[in-house]
Amino acid sequence: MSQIFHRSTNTLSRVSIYAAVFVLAGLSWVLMALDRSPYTTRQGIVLKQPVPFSHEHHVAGLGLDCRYCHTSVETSRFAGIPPTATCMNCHKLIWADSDMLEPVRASLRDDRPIVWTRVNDLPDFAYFDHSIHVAKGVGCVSCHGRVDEMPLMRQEAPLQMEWCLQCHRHPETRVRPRAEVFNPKWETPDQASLGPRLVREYGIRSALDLTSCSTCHR
Amino acid sequence: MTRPRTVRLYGQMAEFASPHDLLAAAGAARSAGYRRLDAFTPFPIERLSETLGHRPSRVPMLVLIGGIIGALAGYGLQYWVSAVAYPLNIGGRPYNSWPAFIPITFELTILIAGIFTVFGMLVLNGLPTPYHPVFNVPHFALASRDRYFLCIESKDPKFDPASTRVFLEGLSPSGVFDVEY
Amino acid sequence: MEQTPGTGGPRAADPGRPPLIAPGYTSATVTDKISAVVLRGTPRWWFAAFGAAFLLVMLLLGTLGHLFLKGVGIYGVNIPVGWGWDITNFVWWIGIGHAGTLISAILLLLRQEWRNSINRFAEAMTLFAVACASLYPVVHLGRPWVLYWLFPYPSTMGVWPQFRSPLVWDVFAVSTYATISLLFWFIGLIPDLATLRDRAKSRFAQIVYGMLAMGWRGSARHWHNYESAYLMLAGLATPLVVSVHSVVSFDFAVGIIPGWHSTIFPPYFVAGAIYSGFAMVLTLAIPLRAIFGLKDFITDRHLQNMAKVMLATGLIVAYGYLIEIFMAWYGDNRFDVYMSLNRMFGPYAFQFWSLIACNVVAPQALWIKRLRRSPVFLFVIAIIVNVGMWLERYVIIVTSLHRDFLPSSWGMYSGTVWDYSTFVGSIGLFLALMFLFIRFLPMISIFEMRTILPEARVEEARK
Amino acid sequence: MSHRNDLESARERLSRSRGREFWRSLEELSGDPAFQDLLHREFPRHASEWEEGLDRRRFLQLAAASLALAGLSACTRQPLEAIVPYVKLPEEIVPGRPRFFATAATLGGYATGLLVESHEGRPTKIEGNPDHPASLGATDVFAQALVLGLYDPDRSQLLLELGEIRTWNAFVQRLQAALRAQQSQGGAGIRILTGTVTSPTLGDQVRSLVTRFPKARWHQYEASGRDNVRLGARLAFGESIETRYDFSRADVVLSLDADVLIASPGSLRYARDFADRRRVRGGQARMSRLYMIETSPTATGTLADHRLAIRSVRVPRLAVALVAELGVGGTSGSPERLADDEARFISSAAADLRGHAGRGIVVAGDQAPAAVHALVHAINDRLGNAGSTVLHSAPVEVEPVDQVASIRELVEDMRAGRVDLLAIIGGNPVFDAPADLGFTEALLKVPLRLRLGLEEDETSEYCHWHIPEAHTLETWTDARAYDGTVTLMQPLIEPLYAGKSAHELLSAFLDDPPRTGREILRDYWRTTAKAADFESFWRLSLHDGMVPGTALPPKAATPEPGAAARALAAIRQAGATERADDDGLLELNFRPDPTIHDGRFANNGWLQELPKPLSKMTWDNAAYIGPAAAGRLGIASGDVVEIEVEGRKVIAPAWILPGHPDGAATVHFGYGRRKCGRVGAGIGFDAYALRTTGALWSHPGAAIRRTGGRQVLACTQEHFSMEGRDLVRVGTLAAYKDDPEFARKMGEAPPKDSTLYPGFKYEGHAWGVAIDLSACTGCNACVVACVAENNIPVVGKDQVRRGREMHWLRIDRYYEGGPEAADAHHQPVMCMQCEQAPCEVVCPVGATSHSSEGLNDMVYNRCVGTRYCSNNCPYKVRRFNFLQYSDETTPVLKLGRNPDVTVRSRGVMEKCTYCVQRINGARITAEKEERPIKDGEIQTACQQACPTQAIVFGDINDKDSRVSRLKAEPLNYGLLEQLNTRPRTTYLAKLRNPNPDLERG
Repeated sequence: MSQIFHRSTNTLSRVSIYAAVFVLAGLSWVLMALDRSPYTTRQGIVLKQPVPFSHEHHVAGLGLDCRYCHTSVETSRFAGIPPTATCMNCHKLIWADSDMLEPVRASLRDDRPIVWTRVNDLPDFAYFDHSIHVAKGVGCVSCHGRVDEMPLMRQEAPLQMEWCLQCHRHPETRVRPRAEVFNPKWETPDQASLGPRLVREYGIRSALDLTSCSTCHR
Repeated sequence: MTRPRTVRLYGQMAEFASPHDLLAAAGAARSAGYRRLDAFTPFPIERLSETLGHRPSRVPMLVLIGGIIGALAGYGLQYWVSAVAYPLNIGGRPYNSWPAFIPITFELTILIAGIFTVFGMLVLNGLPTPYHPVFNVPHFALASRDRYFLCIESKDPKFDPASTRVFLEGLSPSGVFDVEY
Repeated sequence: MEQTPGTGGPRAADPGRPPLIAPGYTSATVTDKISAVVLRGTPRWWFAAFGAAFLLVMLLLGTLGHLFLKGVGIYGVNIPVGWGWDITNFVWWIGIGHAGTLISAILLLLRQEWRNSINRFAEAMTLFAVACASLYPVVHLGRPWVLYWLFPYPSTMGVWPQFRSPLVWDVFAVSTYATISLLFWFIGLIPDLATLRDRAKSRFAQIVYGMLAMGWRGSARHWHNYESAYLMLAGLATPLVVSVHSVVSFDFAVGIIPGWHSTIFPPYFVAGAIYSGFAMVLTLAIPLRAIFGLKDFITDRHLQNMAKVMLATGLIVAYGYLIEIFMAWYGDNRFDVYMSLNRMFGPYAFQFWSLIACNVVAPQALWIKRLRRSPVFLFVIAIIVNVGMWLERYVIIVTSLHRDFLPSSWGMYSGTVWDYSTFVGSIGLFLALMFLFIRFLPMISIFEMRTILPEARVEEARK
Repeated sequence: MSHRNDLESARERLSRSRGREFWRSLEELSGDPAFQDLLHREFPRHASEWEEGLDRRRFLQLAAASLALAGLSACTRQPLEAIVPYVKLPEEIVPGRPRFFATAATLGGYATGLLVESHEGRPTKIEGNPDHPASLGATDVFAQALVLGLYDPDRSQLLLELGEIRTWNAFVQRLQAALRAQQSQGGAGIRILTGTVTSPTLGDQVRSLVTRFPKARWHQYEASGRDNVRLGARLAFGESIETRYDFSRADVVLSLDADVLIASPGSLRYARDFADRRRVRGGQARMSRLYMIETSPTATGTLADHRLAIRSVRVPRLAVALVAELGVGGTSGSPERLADDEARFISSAAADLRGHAGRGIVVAGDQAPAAVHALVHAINDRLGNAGSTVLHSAPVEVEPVDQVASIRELVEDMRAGRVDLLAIIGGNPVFDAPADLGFTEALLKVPLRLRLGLEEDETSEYCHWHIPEAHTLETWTDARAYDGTVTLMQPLIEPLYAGKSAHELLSAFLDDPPRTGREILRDYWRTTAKAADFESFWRLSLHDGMVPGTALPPKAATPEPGAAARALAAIRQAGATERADDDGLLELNFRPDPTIHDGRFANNGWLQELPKPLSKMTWDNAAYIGPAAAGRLGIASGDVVEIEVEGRKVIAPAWILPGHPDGAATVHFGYGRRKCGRVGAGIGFDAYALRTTGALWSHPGAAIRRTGGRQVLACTQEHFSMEGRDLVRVGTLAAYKDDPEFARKMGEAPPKDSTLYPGFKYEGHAWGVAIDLSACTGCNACVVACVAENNIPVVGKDQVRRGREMHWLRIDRYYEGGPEAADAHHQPVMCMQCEQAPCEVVCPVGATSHSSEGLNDMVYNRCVGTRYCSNNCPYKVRRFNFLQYSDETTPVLKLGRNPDVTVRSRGVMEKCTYCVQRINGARITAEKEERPIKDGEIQTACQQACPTQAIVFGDINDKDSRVSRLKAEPLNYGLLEQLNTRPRTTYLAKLRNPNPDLERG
């Protein structure tokens, strides 16, 4: 009998078996990472919008309160996107001739809404209610990030369920005084004692309640 | 196949026509003081391994280790998922519904133990080894048919190409071959 | 190890019985004869047979395409009968898949040497049957593309499988079973692959078989570890094979539906699985040994032994049927009594009585020695038992569901043409895999056949 | 192709604005030419009728659907979505929060007050107006299904002249030209045909029309009309009198073939009052008693304590016997020959009525002859019921007429060529006019035929002009309820297809330029209401859904002397021509269909798929016969029969209905629509083809023959026996008094502590439901309410036939007793929210699990579709999307969906979760207001719709909640509680109050 294989095949075959194990493990890791990557979540990605609206300028620069535009954030599940008329309250006087704002003026003129691209987009089967989160002391920045530092709006959080669960399991790590909900700059050195106190004070439900499926899905 | 000839031998090999002859030869080689011995047969032959002085197999130990890992991983996974990671009230059953966790614990025990068995066997046998010096012996193809081979490796302290060959030929084999690297 | 049962432990043939291998064979002739089936050219009929099976596989693929486009509603399932042909076929195939491991493992541990000539293709049959079976849990899903949710992996949702569900047990049991069976089959093949490597003439075959043999050289050290591993694996596979069909039976027994919720299910399902598995082995072995002239290796004694196993397991199954009815009456549970009566006299009475005829009545003929010795008769009985075991699962699933607790929600079930085509297609898949197997791999374990040859009786010789 | 491009762009625009953030104003959307275009050109799918075979279009749809589904899975990217704000935010709208508006729905002219839920301008759900006397918060099936009618993609969308598209202005010009021609002859050629009118404004407009054209005529015709009621009142009182009933004061009720609790004006209120009078609570054991004499089994009949099933020809006879028994006014003559059971029934009922004089009600059905009504008036007067439980008032209708005479006159005029211009407003006379009139043929003689209709139907086909009618929810109008209360009905949405109301059409006759509906209504009420401050009157009336003080005051009305005698004479005369019983013919009864009424709802998938209350049949009508007659004729359910009446023949499937009297059959009219939308066209058979002016409700001699054919009928419940299981527990009031715990003893409930596992504790709220089986009428309102609230798809007849209907809430119907005298029981069954739910344990992915408040949550987006949960559900309340049932391609249907509930796609299981969206909504509101949720604050959709308040939802941890108090009743039991599933939904056993005298017999 003569040799069928070259002697290098010994090493090759063993290495390839080990490699297969590592490749499989690596592939699973890549899949998991991809699933959580900004490619999937659009986290941190600036989407194209009809008007390059700057939250940084309006919030940090001009000091507008969130609720000036997002009027229904305290009363409705939906925070509200300002109608064109709200924009034009100021922009009929300021930057009234800017090319950048032409879509806004056109909207009012033609009575056609501005079609924005949604930035923070939950799937349709997840029922999120802004008003209750605001009422329970969840700050805007807890989910939306420092919009006052965003020249162009982007999604701050991954918005995946495991992310939501972090807070629903441990609300005390995120809650803030109601007065500070709309303050993007608020910080406390003492969340550890403040959190549990606010959870009690605001009657925030237990993790068992907050992780029941029908809390968000129906 | 045209390969540069090497000077060193892997060992020397004697071919026998029956398992009885092989067993006898193996016993003789062992008595003669040879320690680096191996035999090649078309089917497993009882006592051959002991005759050659091989150690008992370590496969059973690997199976035990695999089984313990499987059982712990199986129950641990279920406990962690159901009682720690995301405890849910499923039909009023407790989070740690241990009777319901037995089947999977059992299956994982078997699975991991089985995988350890097979891969442990392969590793202990040094497989895969597609290239091996013994294949250089043309007659060796019959080791998977009806011929029985005894090989004394050159690593054996007693090995000497001339005297070993003489020793092997004295066992009345049907042939003795040099096994080249 | 002092005593190594099974493969390595050749023992005297019982003088009172016919031999397990025809006289006159040697290690060389056994090797040449079995490997010749693989290494010789492809017979013309093989192309025809494989082609036919392949067409059925295409039918299966077409059906699955239609299924994925339209939804599981193309099948006959409804409310209340949420499972129908799909799960019936699943359990049927899984049951068939029990013979291989049983023969390989349990008979090995019980030192039944007659297994050596049938274990290889029985194991292959197991694998292919499990492959066909595992098709059904996928296709019966409403959303098969999220099948992976049944496996534990760290999802972005933070949710996991629900481990109290028998379906998750199924996932683990069936995938463990498939893995262990595959490993068992593969390590059984390694020495034979080496034989083929050494016998093959073409370079291509040498390389392929050579790579698969992984450099097996039949060294004493190899055999030593190998036998140990084989035995260990047999020891692991034996409880596994019992657990798998027990777990499958939990799909029903854990349910609260009358006709499902029964503690007798695990043993009765395991017996049924062995029953149907042996029926399928016979169904395959009888034609195969005729076609390939292997009657010297798969002798009439093999067939008789299998017939006896069938008779025994058939009786256990019959006991199961009986005890179900008895418990319904003895337990005096209104729902169970109705269920039993409904099975016997309700709209599915025909299926029920057919199943009794196939599974209980027909095999009683196996008490008769003359019939046991007739391969043709055994083949017919095996086919009948295959049909009967399919009907058994159908009756358990459909008759229990179609009339459960509230008469208001009672309904009827019947399969659709898509149910039929999936089933026929899966048989095609099974046959196609089987044809590939017998063409490219030794269908009888060569090295294990060598061990039962007279020349392997080392010990006797020494004495 | 440019139109293809338009379509694409419109579709794209729609798809961008889909989902919960779809809130661009609809008025704008509907005015968008591309949208109009899309609606006209693209013929969207409605009910998912699944044909075998796969064409390219379907293939692509499916491929798209499965891609969309793939989007639900976790590891796929979501597509980008647009978000479209308003240009100017309407002041009162808070985006994302629903608003409620009061309006009303009418059926046969009579109004029921409604509150309509609206999301960003889209009405999505109908609820009853709790303040409205005809509703008290409840609704019937037709009102619930209005939303689907509004968004029906098959509705008429174009103004057509002979099939050509025209503008409204062109129509007005053409009309006014025709009117100018009529001016000289005083409008002698003008005819207006409407249904029954109670709208004061419309009445005023018609009167104005007659003032302007003195010779013009107004005709009214309603296929399911109340001529006998009107004629009976006139026969008794000599004038038109409206009669209504006060069941809250009635101890004994005798119904002569009247489905009074389900299908009559005011029936919602009647059912509520009736049920209130029969609630046995806290040991207070008093119930009224209902005697029912009926022909075709009705839901009211299923509530009866005593039910007598007889042919309708016997009804007058029994009325006569009753009169004799009670000795009402000068009724003498030979006593009626009655069968034994009839005689016993009548004498017991009479004794009971006499014993509860002034606290009884005798009521006759719409189909009972006028003479019976007259006798009933005499009886109620004699017993002192009139003025106490039976209230008379001025008529609710604007002009009560004999409608059959009215339409006959119209046909005669048309045939004689006296009609130049006919405006058919609503109705569908070509389809539903009596067959012997030859309406269609006569219609063709009219030179100008105008038609205002919701759909392009059979009548439109024969008219020159078809004007799309605005839907009830798009219309400014008014209507009166059964007691006369006026509702100013306001639109919830601008007409989607530029439809016009009857007011606007009549305004085109009268005004130049025509006024809008709102102007017409305001102008009328400005003059009528005489309010000091009209604007506040207007706002208050709209807000409350009622015009204060418009209920008609009860007035004393005494039957004319001799009225009873005249009625008796009429009955005797009719009896003289009665046919012999033994000629092998059957009496054929005509009834409106219980779910699609007279055919007007034929294109409404919700109503088509709604099981008929007794037969549980969907998507079809049938010839119902009793078991005895069926046995004699050798007919089985599903056999195709030929029914012949006076040479007129129809082919119909037969259905055997327990409780149907021997010697009679019933057919329901409304089916067999030739021209309507895709849902209703061509299904069922047309019973109008047999219905003639002489036999509107019943024909004594119909031949029914088997043809040998079979027809597959889609029935949601095929077994009606309880198989001896303790599912519906029934007992008598006497048994209850004997042992209040009797119901509990009928079954076995395992003790709470017999478990290996420690149970979960529910410390906050623990939601539960109690269902009072005594109160359930089987009216189906809860079922449609559930469909509307929870976006439950319509699956079509074929899928129902395969056992795949999707209703989360079903009403099980069981029969007890013999085949002819069968007692029917209704049992609403929805998810029981078992604390030890068998379904949850078997789900491999945890798609169904318990919430901390004990709800059996179902997470659609987690479901992989094994159906194991359904298999393991002992109540079989889970529903599976075997195919893509939700229509995700028809844009207009998306508008009607509840944005708070996920629209399920194929391959997922779904079920009732006690309207968890409402629970969450109420909780969020309460938590924001930092207060606990009040008992009764959350109402499930089924509970809200229920006319008899049979369903009560609440917190069982709150000992004072209504549901806790009900569950503490001794009648409370759990369905299949022996399985130890610990259902959160429990039932109160059904109590009946039979007359001991009759019971003994």
